[in-house]
Amino acid sequence: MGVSIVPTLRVLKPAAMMVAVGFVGLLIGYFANAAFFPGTTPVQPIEFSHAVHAGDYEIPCLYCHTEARRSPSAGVPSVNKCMGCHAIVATDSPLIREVARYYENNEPIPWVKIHDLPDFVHFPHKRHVAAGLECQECHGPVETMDRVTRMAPNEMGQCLTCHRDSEVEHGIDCLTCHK
Amino acid sequence: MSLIDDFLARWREYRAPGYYEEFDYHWTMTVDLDRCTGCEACVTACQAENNTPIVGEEAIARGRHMQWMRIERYWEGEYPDVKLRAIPMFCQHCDAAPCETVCPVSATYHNQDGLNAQIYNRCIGTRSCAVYCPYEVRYFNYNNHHWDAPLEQQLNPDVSVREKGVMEKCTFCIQRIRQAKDAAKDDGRRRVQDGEVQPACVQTCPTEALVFGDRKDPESGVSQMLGNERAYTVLEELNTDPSVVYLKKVEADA
Amino acid sequence: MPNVDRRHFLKLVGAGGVGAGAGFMLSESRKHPVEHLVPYPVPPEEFSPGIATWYNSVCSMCSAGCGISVRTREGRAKKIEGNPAHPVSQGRLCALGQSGLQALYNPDRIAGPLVRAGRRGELEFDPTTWEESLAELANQLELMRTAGRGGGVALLSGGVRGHLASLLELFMGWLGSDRLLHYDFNHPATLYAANERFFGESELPYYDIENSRYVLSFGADFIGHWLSPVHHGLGFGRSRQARDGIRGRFVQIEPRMSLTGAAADEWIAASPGTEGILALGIARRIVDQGGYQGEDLDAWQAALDAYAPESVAEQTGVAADTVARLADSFAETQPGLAIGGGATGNHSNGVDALVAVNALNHLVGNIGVEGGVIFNPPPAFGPTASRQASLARMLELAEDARAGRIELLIVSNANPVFNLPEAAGFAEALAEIPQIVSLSSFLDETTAQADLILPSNTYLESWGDDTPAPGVGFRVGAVSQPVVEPLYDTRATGDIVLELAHRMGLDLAFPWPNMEEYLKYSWREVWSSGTPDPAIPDFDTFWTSVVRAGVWGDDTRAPSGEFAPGANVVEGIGVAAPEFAGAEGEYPFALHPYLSNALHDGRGANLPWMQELPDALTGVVYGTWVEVNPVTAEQLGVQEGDVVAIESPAGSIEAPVLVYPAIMPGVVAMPIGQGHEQYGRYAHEHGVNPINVLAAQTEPDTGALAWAATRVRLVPTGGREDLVKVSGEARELGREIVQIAAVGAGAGAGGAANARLNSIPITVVNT
Amino acid sequence: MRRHEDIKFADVNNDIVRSLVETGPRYYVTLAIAVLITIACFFFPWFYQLYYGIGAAGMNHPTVWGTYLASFIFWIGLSHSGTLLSCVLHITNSEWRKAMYRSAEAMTLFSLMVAAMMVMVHVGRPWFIHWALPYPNQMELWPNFRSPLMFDVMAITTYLTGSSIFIYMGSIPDFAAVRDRTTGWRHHMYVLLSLGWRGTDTEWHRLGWAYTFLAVLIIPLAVSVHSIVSWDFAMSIVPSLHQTIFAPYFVVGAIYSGTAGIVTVMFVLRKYMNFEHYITKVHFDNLGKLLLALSLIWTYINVVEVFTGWYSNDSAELESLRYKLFGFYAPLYWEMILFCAVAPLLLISKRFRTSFVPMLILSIAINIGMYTERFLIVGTSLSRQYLPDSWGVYVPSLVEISILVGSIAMFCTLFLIFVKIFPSVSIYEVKETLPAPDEGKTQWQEATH
Repeated sequence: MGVSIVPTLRVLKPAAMMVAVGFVGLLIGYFANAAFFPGTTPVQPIEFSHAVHAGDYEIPCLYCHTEARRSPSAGVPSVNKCMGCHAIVATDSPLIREVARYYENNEPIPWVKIHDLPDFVHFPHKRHVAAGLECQECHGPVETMDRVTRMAPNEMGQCLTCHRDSEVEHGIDCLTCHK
Repeated sequence: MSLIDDFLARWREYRAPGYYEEFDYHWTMTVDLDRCTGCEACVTACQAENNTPIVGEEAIARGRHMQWMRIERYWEGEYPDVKLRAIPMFCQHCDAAPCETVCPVSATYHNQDGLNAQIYNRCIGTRSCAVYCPYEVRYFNYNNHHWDAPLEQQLNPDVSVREKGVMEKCTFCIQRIRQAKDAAKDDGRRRVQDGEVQPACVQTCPTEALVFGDRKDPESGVSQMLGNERAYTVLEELNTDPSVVYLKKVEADA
Repeated sequence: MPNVDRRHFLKLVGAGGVGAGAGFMLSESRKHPVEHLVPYPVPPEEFSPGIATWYNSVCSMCSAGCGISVRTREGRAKKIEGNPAHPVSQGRLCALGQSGLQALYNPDRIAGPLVRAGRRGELEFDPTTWEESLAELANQLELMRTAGRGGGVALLSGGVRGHLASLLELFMGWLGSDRLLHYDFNHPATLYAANERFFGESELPYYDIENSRYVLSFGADFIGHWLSPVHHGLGFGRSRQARDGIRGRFVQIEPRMSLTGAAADEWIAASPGTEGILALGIARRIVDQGGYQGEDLDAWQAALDAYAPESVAEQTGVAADTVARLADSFAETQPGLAIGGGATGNHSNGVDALVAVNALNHLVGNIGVEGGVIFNPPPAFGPTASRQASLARMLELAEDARAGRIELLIVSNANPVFNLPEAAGFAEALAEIPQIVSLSSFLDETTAQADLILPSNTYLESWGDDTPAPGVGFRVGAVSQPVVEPLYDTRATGDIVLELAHRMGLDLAFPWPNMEEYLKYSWREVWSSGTPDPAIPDFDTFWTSVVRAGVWGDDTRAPSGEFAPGANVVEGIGVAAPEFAGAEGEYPFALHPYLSNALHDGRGANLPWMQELPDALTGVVYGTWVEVNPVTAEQLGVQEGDVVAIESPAGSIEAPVLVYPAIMPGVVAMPIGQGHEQYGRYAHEHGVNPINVLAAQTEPDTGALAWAATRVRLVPTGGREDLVKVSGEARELGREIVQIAAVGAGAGAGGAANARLNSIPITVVNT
Repeated sequence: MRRHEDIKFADVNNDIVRSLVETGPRYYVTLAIAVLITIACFFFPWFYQLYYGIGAAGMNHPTVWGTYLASFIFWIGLSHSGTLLSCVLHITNSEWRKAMYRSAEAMTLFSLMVAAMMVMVHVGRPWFIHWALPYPNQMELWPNFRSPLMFDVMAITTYLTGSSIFIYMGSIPDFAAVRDRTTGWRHHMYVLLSLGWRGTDTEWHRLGWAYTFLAVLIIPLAVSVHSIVSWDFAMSIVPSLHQTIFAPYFVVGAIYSGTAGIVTVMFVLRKYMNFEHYITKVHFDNLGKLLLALSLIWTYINVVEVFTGWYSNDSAELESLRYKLFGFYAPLYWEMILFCAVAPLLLISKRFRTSFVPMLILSIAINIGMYTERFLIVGTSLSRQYLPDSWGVYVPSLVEISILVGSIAMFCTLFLIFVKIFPSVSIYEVKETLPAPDEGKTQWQEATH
């Protein structure tokens, strides 16, 4: 008995250690999930390689993603477009045969969306392409990726930083992006 | 030191009336009450354009209608000398808006185009803006709204569908303004020309009672209307400085 | 750590594990759900995701025939607006027209052909295939046709015009049946008859409200649902404030203030059914004051002799000096316009009353002049004869059915079970028809009685064309194109008819594979009828440009010149006192039904936007009410929300009272539109249908339903039903919310501004 | 039964430690009931409301604020007398404060906590409530410092912090006293709570200094808190809310309901914690006088409000006034006048002031009246604003009523836990009022006899 705090601390130590270990566990769990199951590199229905198309063959992004130039949404090429080249090129490849199968069945390819903005955001690709932005500034070096991965979180801070730095007119007005 | 200077500069800017020394555009709408018949075509146009929910009979009975645009009706006199006076009422986009000062998270604010902006995904739902608004034109999402399939296929992809707990109101069809600005840029112009943008209600009004445009352009249709001697604003005594200007109804001495 | 024992170690491991698990889940919960990007396998031409495409078409929500532009995104219709190039709507559209989207995307649409499984009206249907059902139906029709029993087929449709009407006419002609009827509750049959009699014109004239300075309307709610409300709205606005120094004056004469009455400068309550007498009172005053100087002045004086101010005042309840004032100002203010319709036309003396209104126009010289009545040219195309069915014709059909003369009834987007009074006995007559086929998109009251349902596309999924009636003073044709792919396994009405014809082996008579081809074939004629334009070298160019523009026609009104009615017409002028079903002593109130602002004749009741559109004058949604004058309410001892029984000689319904300040004390009014028993989740179980208490009273000349000629009594039931309203207090309390200016203030300044704003750029793209 | 002056120093320690350590089944049953009601009536409905949306409550257009906000003001108001009164009485050296201030301060703390919960319940998206706090972020997004609601966040946080420190600091010597008389986990807890208090002169000196300093600091803070709460309303332009009298009105109302709340709590403590000889008629008498004074000021302000509306000759103000006095909510208004303006006049009688049960009934009545007042501020004014077409009526839903009941239970739960952890009557300050072992009568006794 007495004023000393030491005995109390001794009693509390095991509980404190449990809390500490639990917290460390929480951090590990949180970041382990992000590191090992990031969800930023989903498996696509067809193993399309941007590294081959945009990297090796240097096909410009806007050749396939034409809509980015004139529409708010960049769009993914139709199967029709794929077959535009692959009716002649690499027709033997098993992947291309798969594409051809979609084409023959008149079925769309269900690509998995990687860069997904919330529904309350208005992001016109058109304006950004017109402003001379490289696709890579938001999408990362896609031309080096076999399987595309999301490099940046595409969150509000990223938008604002760029809009501030490049002095977009009224670029930080909420209504510029929020709908 | 520069930090303090910066702070003071921002503070002054913040305190300036309407936050802006000068608006870029000053979107304004005029409503000619002598033309308005109260037919409510604008109400449906707004509902179709802005994904305003269908709330159901029970919700309306509980006072939870959501149409951003409503027609207020006031009877004057008794039978047989009775008159009905209708007035469309929607967000007045006040330059000195009471709602803007009260929102603790700045989900509603004034932007450089003279618009009273409402950022749905910033809103935390204190509903104080609705209390402060003397025009009662702010509508709260008391619950998530549902569209029976396939009605949801009609929803306008340019406008968010608001979730429960969020305040919403007329935006002067910001999506159309945005689109017009975009089109102007495509044409290599910086400014939107008069008549290039019309909110859904203005577009559809069968009696052409509504006119929308930029007040800063002295040649614009809306500027001409503002010069009309019948122009007045509703609840002028509150000094909210609305961007919606009404033109008095003309009544003959029948 | 020396002092960690085993037990404690396990605890620590446990804590760490729980923490890690929680962290993992926390991270998981922050991930976005997987979304897919699904491109078209082969994209349609000119399609671009994220960019809207506009298609021009024609509105079919009412019979006005407004041109529309439909905004689509990614193959879905998003918004309907008026087609700026179309002379009727000029870019504008009413509330009902805009909610056509909800007819398209209605959750209660019939998704495919159905065949009746249970007993009639039990709503038990089995799905079937088009192939099977069409084959069977065609077979049956062909058998009847070859056996000479084609006359046993009746085809009852809603208001159709243009080439679809021609096609139906052709089809029924080949079947050998003359039982092709179009039934539209709101069809102004008496107006047609009155114009035929007075002007000798079979088409409705163009009422030039826009350029008029004085509009005297007898019961015509022309901003509500009379004829062409959007176009009248444009005219109203421009007449009011688009001309420098000139402001059109509007006077509305009706027993219950309608939307138009509320917008008018002056609302005058005349006893129901006496509007025509009032018109003649005004006419007499004009003639007496020397306002008419025609050669047949004597004939007019003789015809109007009976309409002295005092007797008119006594019959109509409008003071004699008011009659004089109206007459004088109407005669003075040129150009002016007198129009009549609505309850005035649908009374026992409807045609006579409308003739009297026409006479007013003639007396002050407002016929064939700008700002007056302008005759329309005949429509550019369409059926050879009008098949609009009056109540009398429908009663005849019912009689035929009871007598077993009808073997097969095809109903196409008409709902007579709802829109005819119960007293007409149409529902019972249907039971006598061996087979009923419905081509409706919705399970309405009539379709519920069908044996076979072949659901048709909505107008937004179909090809069609239209000639607006009334026209706008010059020829107009409009093409309606599908703006989206059909949502369900449904087919366009025209395609169904063509398919039936083909299956019946009538390929030679119907050589067109589908409605689109039929239209193209028919429009060749339209093309060759026009003046050759070097910019349009061939038909395909013409067709493409018409489809893109959505409209074709002239753009100037030809002056129609002098007009004089025949002597026998003048002689025959006179309006009898109205006759009501029900004696005044027993049934003290005249029932004034009117088309609901949002729901029209009930067709809008399945559109949730329309159900939630507050009534323009009362702010009520989702319900039926009965409007009574405040004094009447006090006498009856009822307040708003008290349920009363509305009893007429033909039946009884119950509805809550709404005390309405602008209705005559001897009149009660009820909106039509609610009271559906079927018609989908939004329509049914809201309100009552006042058509059900109407007596099957007809206007003698036309046989049209005189829906304003029934008397009722109100019996308080003691029940309560609070009206669902969006409005609070309807008095301003001196707060100057709606401010008032004197006549002459700030007139006309906005005209130029509006004219400029009328043209917004719209990308019109062909399919 | 012992009389106050018979109590020995040792008795004080014993009595109060006993109140902490000896816990009968009655306590547990009460606590269990309170916890259950809190869960059933507060948390369940709230979770339902989180799932469904604020629509679970009865609010509508135009009455977008309802009982949650009324409850918020009510609890903030109730918080007022505790710490504020304690501070004022401390500075003015009122001896009678000493037996009751601890529980009064606890009341402040807990009602502030419940008030904060009411904010969570009130907002549409409480999961984003942190956006109302100023924290640096990449977006450079800040809350709106012009908003009275923002002032509220600041004021309440400050008040809550201040009050917590104040009650804690005042309790340190008592924790030490209890620490020295308890064993087991309680001992360890009090070791931590007492921060090594030894009772040296320096410590007492510093405590006294800091305590007075805080007391002086908290008085303006407390006044400002309810002034700011009133600005939530007064800074709007809603007719009948946009009034300069609102700040004093709210402050007086707050102290009024808070004082009444203290009376209720005193009664309960006295009865159920066996503190009869610490909390005496003197306390009730003094509190009664205070209540009477407050009720008169409150009534005065209400009359002023009526005249402000009447003299405005403005349609909107007049209608608000008419509606409040004779409209749909009029029965509530007159109930409020009866409970808060008329009934307290009984306090003129000393006999009434010194009778425990009547004082309890009156104090509860006053708080019912004051809750009604808050409800009426929200309900009557919002449903009758400028545009008559938008008038409406608001009736609370079952969820709202349940959450109100639950919030009271939550307050009780917190208080029940408090009385077992904190010495609910200040040991050392009560001792100051007793005759020192060798000295004669104290000031206290002079005052009471």
